[in-house]
Amino acid sequence: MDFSLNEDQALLKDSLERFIQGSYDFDTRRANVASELGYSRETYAQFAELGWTAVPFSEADGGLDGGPIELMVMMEQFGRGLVIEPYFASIVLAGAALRHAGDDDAKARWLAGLIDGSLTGALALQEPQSRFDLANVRTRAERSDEGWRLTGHKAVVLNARDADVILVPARTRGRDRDRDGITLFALAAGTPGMTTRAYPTVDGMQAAEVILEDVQLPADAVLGHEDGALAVLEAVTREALLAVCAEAVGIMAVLVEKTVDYSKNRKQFGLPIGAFQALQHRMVEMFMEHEQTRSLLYMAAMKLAAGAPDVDRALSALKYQVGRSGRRIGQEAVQLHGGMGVTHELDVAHYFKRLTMIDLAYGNADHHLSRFAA
Amino acid sequence: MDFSLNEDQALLKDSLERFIQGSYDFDTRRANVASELGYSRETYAQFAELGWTAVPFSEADGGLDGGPIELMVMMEQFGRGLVIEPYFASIVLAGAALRHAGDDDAKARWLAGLIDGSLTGALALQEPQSRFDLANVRTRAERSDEGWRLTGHKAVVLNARDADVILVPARTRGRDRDRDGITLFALAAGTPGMTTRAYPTVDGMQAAEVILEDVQLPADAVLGHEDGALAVLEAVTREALLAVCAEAVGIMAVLVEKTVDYSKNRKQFGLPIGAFQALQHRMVEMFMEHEQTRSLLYMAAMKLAAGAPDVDRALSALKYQVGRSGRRIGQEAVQLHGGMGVTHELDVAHYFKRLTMIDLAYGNADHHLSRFAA
Amino acid sequence: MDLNFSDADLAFREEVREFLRNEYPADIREKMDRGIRLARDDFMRWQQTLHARGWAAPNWPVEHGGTGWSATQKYIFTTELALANTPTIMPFGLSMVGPVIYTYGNEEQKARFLPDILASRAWWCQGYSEPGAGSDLASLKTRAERDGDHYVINGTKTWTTLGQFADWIFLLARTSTDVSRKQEGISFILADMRTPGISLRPIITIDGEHEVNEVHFENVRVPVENLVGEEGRGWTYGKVLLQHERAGIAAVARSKYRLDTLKRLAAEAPPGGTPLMDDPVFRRKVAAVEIELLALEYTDLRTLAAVATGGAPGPESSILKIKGTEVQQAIDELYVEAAGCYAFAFTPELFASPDIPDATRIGPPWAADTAPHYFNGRKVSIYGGTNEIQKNIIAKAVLGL
Amino acid sequence: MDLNFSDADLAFREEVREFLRNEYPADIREKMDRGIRLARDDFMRWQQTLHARGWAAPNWPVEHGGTGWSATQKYIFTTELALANTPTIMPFGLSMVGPVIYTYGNEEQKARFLPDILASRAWWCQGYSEPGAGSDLASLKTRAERDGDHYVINGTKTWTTLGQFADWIFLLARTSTDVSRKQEGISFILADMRTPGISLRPIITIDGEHEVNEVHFENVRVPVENLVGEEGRGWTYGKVLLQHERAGIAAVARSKYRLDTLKRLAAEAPPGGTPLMDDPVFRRKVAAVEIELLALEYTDLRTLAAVATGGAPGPESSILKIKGTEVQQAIDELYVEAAGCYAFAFTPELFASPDIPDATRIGPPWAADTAPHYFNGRKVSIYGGTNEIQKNIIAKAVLGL
Repeated sequence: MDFSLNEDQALLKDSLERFIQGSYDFDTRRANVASELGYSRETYAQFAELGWTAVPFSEADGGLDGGPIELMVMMEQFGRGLVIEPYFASIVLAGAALRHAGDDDAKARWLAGLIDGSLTGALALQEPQSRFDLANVRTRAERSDEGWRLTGHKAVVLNARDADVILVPARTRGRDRDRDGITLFALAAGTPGMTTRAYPTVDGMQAAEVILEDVQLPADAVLGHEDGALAVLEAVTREALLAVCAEAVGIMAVLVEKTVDYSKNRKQFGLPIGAFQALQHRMVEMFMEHEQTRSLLYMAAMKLAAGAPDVDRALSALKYQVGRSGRRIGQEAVQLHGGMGVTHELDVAHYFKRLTMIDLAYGNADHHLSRFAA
Repeated sequence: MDFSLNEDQALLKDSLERFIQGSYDFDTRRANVASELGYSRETYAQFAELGWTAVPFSEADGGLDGGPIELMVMMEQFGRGLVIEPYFASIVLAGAALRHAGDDDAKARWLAGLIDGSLTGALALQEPQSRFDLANVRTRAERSDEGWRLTGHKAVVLNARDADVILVPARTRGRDRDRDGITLFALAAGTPGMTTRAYPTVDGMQAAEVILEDVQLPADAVLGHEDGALAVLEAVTREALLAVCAEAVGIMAVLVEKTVDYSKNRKQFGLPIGAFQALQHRMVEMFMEHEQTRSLLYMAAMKLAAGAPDVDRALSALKYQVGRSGRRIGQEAVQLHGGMGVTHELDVAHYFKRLTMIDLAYGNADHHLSRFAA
Repeated sequence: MDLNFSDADLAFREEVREFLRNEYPADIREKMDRGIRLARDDFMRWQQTLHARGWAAPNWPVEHGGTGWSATQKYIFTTELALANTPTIMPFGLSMVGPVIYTYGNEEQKARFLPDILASRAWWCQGYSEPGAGSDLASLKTRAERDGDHYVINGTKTWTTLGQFADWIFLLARTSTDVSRKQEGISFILADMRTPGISLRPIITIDGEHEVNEVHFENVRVPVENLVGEEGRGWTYGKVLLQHERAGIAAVARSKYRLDTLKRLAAEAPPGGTPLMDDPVFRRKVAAVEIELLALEYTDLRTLAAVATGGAPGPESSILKIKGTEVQQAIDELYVEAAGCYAFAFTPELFASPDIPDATRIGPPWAADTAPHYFNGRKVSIYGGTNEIQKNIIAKAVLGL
Repeated sequence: MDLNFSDADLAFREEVREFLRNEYPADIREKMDRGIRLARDDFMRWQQTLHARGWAAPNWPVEHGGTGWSATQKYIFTTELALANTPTIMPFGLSMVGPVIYTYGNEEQKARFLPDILASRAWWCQGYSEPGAGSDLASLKTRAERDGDHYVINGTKTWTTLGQFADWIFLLARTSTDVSRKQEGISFILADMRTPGISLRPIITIDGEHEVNEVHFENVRVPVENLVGEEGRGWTYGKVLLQHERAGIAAVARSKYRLDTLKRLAAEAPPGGTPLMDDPVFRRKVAAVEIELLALEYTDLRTLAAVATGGAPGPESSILKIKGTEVQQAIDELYVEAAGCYAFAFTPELFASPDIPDATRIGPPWAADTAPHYFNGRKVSIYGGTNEIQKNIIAKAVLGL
């Protein structure tokens, strides 16, 4: 039983901490969000230079062989910095799909670019009707003379506008919610018939609706096993859950720190508001919620790393806790900051927004409580 | 829209208030609980003298024609006094069953005694497996030469040991959970084949398991319509719900008052604990929970009085709120009283116990939230 | 005890409903129903519609243009307007400065200002809060120094809602520093927003909107006749104003409208999807909020009944503020949850104008505003006296702690 | 980061399990599993069983009879005992007064008292709290006045758990009133419960049980050699004792055992009934508590890891007290809910002795104790420093507020 990082992990953490603290202050982030692209390509290139984009991939694929612990370490820091560069979409989602699908051709075509940061990817996990059900796929892929013809609508796909490759699950067999019969396709940007309607997200990122109208794809656009993509999507989702929860824990830590600090400096009626016991006890609750969530984060990361049989249960426990504690910590942080907490000017508002939205990603608290209870 | 009591109701309230405050202090109640019988027959006789046992019955039946508002007024005061005399079992349950079944013979035989307090009754609403489902009746009544033969087990029947008449729903047709086929029988105390295993309840009352083994009853033991008793049980349960909720609101009011008073007098670290803001805000929450519950109590009482079509929804809203707010107010009252709050010596503990148990009576908060949401 | 309204009250309710059916401008109604942002003119036009009917200021005394309604009628009126999803009536003129002027102003001021307020010809804004003051309103620093027949005002006000639309501002300023309590030496002054030296800095709120402002006063010269009441007594007047602000604070009818609408929307689903209202977990969450709201409705009615029978709403009304805002925020959360993945899309430009068809929106037309609305809605437990301040009030004034 | 125990730790765990399989007395095990009240002898015999194996006092230094275990081993030991549903080890001797004696006592006291404590030959009780003192322990009034080679003790102690079983009491008494802070002038004294002038008054708790007492001291003469450490330094010693009390305070394994048992019981139903565990609403409530407990388990393990790698458990451990008691109380509530109508039956006489067959109980055999257990369990957030005090500690010592 060991909660400490090994040497490499500690170095990785230091590297991110230094970057976030030194080069990613809130004004920088704000400017990146406000830019045409919605993030900084230069910053993202630095992520690649620092090796972070290589971390989750195997050495054989040109990566650094990192696992869930490394992912957690990185994402927590990205949470602390509210990083909006497309690391999550490109590496954690699209990269993981390529890894888990294990398709050598596709890896050969895309992985080097993802790892060196010259390319980015996206993974279209949702459809307008799918809610939290990965198997609810209505996008259809039918065999055609050249290979495949895809028609459908993918919802809120992170980084879809700028991705060089969009990975699209489509139904090749069976009915809307069948677990079998889903196949993963790789669509290069600009594929005829694919259009994106892009928009920023309320938490500062970029997403798009991806509309597929009679998209013609060659036979080799299939990634991994025909009809068997659900297992890949589930494997990716496990990592995505861990990643967003680690990000959430990073955000929680910041919100607790900032609220406590603010309460020490902000005076009302002649006293710092942190001197009022009712507020003290509420900050203690925030502190405890954060610690309890962190405990489950460590547990889930270790279980995912160890390939434990109850990893899905662990991840559901974690995601439920993130939803519940995140809601409380976010709302309390805003409330205790008073009017300033609801302004665009204050960083706290942005941490609150991202923390709120994480609950809705990959199954909210209710969904995961039901999954845990099942 | 009028929340005030009319003159008769105000007089009724005064009469109860005077009695509870003047003649039913906590030591009296404690002595009544500790007595052989578990309550005071003399006190109960006073209830009859004061006319309270007559309130819910029609003038034709020798009553005072009171309705839900009067019931609420009385039960709130019984809550304030933590009254353990069998008013609820005898008048609110058994008396209402006789009223709603509308059976003239049975009324002739029992009502005068219930009203003048010389007799008490009981209503066996539950079975070991029935939980909150009135229609889940496994006790069987089969036709015999003399009339009926009953076999079954009734659970936690209030006042069963001492009741002169026990009203027993039994299945005369259909399967365990059918809504049709339940018939109500009146069993006089001492009916051969009926045994009671009596015990006190954790909240200071008296109950018993009622075991029926080949109980032979004459044909006229049927109360109201054969096979049609569920409507009677539902009508009784509406009044029972209102009654226990009114009792709960009375208890809440006392717990809020007592906690606030205690916090003004109890000193810790040189200050009354009521000076600590964290505790102040928690007492404000208690206060608000009580007020919100009281609002729903008034609403439900008026809807029941008016025969509103959405009365069941209103009662479910109320019972849910009673469960939720009662839990919070009870737990907080104990916590803020510290060690004293968990002693048998302090009245607060007993209010807490009764308030807790009310949640489990006639459907708990979860049950009624589901019913409201349905 | 009786649940029913009197026949007269029911007739009045029908009259209000009739008015709403006939007079609520269709274009404004469409904007409201589709969640399109209202322009300054929309607010004004709606208030002018009410004024045309003589219903602009139910709380004002009859001699100044009030309706003379009973408390029950006012309640019915507010409820029906909310259930018809009419625009919020801007409180700054009609509910805030108006009552101060007719209560403490002189005859010239009444004649000069009240008609324009009543007819919604002038848009007012408030200058109460200051940067850093927060709940401690009386710690204000803005100064108004007497110079001949003018006050010269210097300082900064903040959280000035829709100040960019305003013709006039009312403000509290310090006219004397030689005082024993910080509540003294404060005066209540009216200023034309076009006066040189007044400038606005937009504060962008968490939802990306320009809803509030900082208002800077730099040597702003305001004639002394714009002082309301006595110099130095402004704090007293201001408190009166805050009490008026509290009327209808439970927002029961508006919350009911929003919750009913949510239930309707969540009963729909895109092809191949399941309506969220079919999920028992979500249904129970909605039901729990509905019950809280039902309780609040009857708490509100109990307060109303107390007022109607001659009582005054005491500090207990703080409960209406606390529970009212908790319910509003709980409903906001349900909307976000109902929007699901489409709560992520940030597309305010798609509900900026009625000319943009709903079909261009991302996801269900109502979804895009859910998260911004929730985020911005966190303010309701902060402004108008934070819920913590309300709890302090109950603790002291009701529980005697 | 690694979830696994080392091979050595796993071997140790097997050793503990083996011991429990073989040595946990069958009659006590039966009482525990059936919820029968334990007698004084049951507690003593179980502790003596542990002592026979050398495992009575894992936290004591080896030279006084401790085990020399690592933090991880202690954790495993505590966990396995809880999962086997063994009786609580009475803390008064082994966890409270023992450490004070071996840390601050003189050689005579160590030789005289420690062996009997270690071997559970003597039952100790505590004399800390006083009527009215509550969380403000240092406001104690019991006096110990020097009279020759005796102290004469007068005063009242309260909340003395199972004092009716005790051979000895340790107490804090005021030996000097000439002090600048109320924490000074307090001494730590040991008294034989048979000393004339000591009397007990039972305090019946909310569940109707005789679990705690008031202990009255009326001119109780105690030899001065029963003073531990220096006169007037008792407060310091007492704080050490309270820290020892905090070990294992999260009660994770015990809560796990109780929650697992509940899930098993709630999966059963009487004929014609539905198992409560089939109700999704109840399942989700159980799951929510289970997740809270899981989080607590890992928070506890993180504290353990910090200790194992040389860190000291800081004031953060207050979180273990708060969350641990919240989870215990939440589980208690689930039991009451699971018992349904049979939670009403108050029949303590039916679980007073193993000779009473389960069949005589009212409802499921486990149901009758659920409500009393819940009621009495409200104490866990009150004793050992209320949860409010724990929050004050975190606010000050961790958050720096």
